[in-house]
Amino acid sequence: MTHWQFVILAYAITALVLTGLFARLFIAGRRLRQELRQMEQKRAANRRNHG
Amino acid sequence: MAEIPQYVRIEIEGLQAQRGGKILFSQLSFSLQSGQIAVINGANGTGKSTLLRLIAGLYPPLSGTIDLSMATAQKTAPALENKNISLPRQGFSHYLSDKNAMKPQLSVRDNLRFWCRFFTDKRLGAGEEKKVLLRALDKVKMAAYADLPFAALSTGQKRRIGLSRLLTGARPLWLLDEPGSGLDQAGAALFSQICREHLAAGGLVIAATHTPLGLPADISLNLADYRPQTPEGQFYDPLQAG
Amino acid sequence: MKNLFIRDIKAGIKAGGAIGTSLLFFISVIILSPFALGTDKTLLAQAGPGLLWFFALLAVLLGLDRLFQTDKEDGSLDIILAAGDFSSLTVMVLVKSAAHWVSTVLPLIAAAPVLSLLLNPAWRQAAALTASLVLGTPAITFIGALGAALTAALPRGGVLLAVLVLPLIIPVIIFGTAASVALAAGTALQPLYFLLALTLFFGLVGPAAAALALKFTAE
Amino acid sequence: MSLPAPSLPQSWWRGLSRPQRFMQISARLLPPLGIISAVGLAAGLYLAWAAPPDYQQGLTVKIMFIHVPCAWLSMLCYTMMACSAAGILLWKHPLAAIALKTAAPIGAAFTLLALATGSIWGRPSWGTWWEWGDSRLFSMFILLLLYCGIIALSRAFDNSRTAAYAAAVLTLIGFIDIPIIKFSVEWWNSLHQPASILRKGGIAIAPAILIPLLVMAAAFTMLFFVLQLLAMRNEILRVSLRALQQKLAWEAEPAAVDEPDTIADNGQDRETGL
Repeated sequence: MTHWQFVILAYAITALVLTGLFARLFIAGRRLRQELRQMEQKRAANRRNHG
Repeated sequence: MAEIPQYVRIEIEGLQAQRGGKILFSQLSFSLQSGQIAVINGANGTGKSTLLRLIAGLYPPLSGTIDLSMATAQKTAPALENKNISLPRQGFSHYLSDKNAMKPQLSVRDNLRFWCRFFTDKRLGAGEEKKVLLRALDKVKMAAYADLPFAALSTGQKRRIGLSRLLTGARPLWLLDEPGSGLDQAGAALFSQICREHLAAGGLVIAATHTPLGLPADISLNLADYRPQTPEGQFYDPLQAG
Repeated sequence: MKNLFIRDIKAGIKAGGAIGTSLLFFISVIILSPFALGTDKTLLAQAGPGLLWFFALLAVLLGLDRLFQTDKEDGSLDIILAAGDFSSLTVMVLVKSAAHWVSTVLPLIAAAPVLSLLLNPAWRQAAALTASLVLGTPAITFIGALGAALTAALPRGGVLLAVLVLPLIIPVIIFGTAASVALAAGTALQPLYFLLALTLFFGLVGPAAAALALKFTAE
Repeated sequence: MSLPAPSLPQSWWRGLSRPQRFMQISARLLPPLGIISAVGLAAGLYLAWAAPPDYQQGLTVKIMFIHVPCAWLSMLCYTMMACSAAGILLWKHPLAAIALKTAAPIGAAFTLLALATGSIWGRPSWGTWWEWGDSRLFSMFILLLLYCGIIALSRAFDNSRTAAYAAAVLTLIGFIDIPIIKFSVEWWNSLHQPASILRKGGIAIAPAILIPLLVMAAAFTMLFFVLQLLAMRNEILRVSLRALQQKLAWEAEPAAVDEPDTIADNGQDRETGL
């Protein structure tokens, strides 16, 4: 393995881990917000017909 | 039994508690004076044990205050003097939960001796200590079982030893969680007798129980009345606290 | 508090469980080690102190997760917590750790010289090792007591206890083995003083943090 | 588009304890922070690429530009966690509890990166992937174990209050113990290994190398705060979601709220089962 490949390997691992972490957090955020919105609508619906 | 300071008073103001994300009761206020007994009843899960554990000081309530004060023991009219000494909450109450707090492998005498030394600050002489233990066991009619290992006793007998622990050290406030559980008829009668003597000596009792205690309750509370009515109010949001 | 010490020791001895298992574990693991490492005398002699120290650590941690669990299950922990403020709780944890040390760790230390002779027939090594164990194992018990307090509220806290505590115990292992080697070789006793310092430091910090943990995680 | 300067209310600090306030402020902070860290990373990468190779180690010195920031961040993150642990124990601050719980995985990630890049960097001169001689790498590994302990502990309890307190106590004890671990490992290292070949600190920090290093460090720190804010927002959303589900459950069947008084059971009235 030449020096150049070590550098690439190191930067690749760092990029992979950091973007993976960021993506996981970003997607989780969107999914949670969506689920929250659904829950709110269901609750409003409940309130309407229980009314 | 060592004397209990006269004219002890406990004031509870606006107590609120939660458990597992659900507000159990709020705005709970009552005060209790020497010689009085308060009985807390309510369905399962309404927070009886939680209330007792709060008063015992195991963890802080969401809001509200619990004040203990002891008037100096002048022999004047029971009306309290204004010179109240507020007592530290630690070491002021006995807390009897449904568990009897005894080591199964050790003998009844060893267990009670441990608790006797734990509760009395100044060192009792061997003779004096033996007398206290004997009297405590005698009160629950378990003197004959002193040298048996605790594990060898039946549930009713274990509960009686659990109760006798309260007699090993003088603490004005007794917090009893289901004291009657596991006790038979004779046991329950014994227990009422012990409570009566404690109250007569100027102690206070707060008992959470399903079954009647055989004692006239000065204050009777049902925790269901203190539960917030609207589902909205019942909900405890951990993010808001603090 | 002295009577808490006596009570715990009596309960420990009567139960017989905790002490027996730790001691048996310690002996069996050491006797097994030649099977793993081969019977090359020089290797075993050289690895002796390290092995003994490491297995002593594991044996101590084995018995520690029951430190507060038994009291929690029979209800006496609630009463002790309710009756005590921060300083008396710290003393309580200190006393309980001492009771655990005497009832569980002392038998290990008693067995250590014999086992050390198995691995390395030099008396000097055995004596040095035992001395370092006597000085070092209290630190393990104190840190372990903190771990036990943190996991007392958990039903199966045992494994988590080891995971939490191992990183914190590494300095004790390093200076423990170094001290036993230094003692045997008669070189500078510097690691011995570090080991003593660790034991005293954690003797205070461990119980204080454990008292805090118990008080705050009381349900 | 001109971003309106976020006018923070005067009661900024007191207000912050309310999660909604935090959500608004973090919503305003995230875009600019994100942009700064992206620009910083790009600039850092370019500068790192343009930096001259080191005369002794050749190109692998470029790994330093990510190894050092990662190592620096794993320390910074732990220090921030120790502060939030103090916040939990002293002021019972709910946001501090969330901050501690979410920062642990991020800190662990950076420590893992520091370990990976450190071992890759040492590979050519050590000849092995893991050189016991280098005490810094070993201490970094212990820090990773500590992070995993905190992650495991903060997620082991079902009651969030006890989880926060237990994790806070462990974090503070870890914080006290890190210098002791570092010292004992260094001491042990000097016993077994003559000074390790790879004296990282020893490299003369030429300006051509220092500037990219500082830029990368700043960019990484910004990235850390972006990740931390995102993670905290997610945690708050998760808690609100769980709370909402509970509300829904109660509103759906109001009858179940006051369950009948069951005398049938043998009086064993215990508040369990929650």
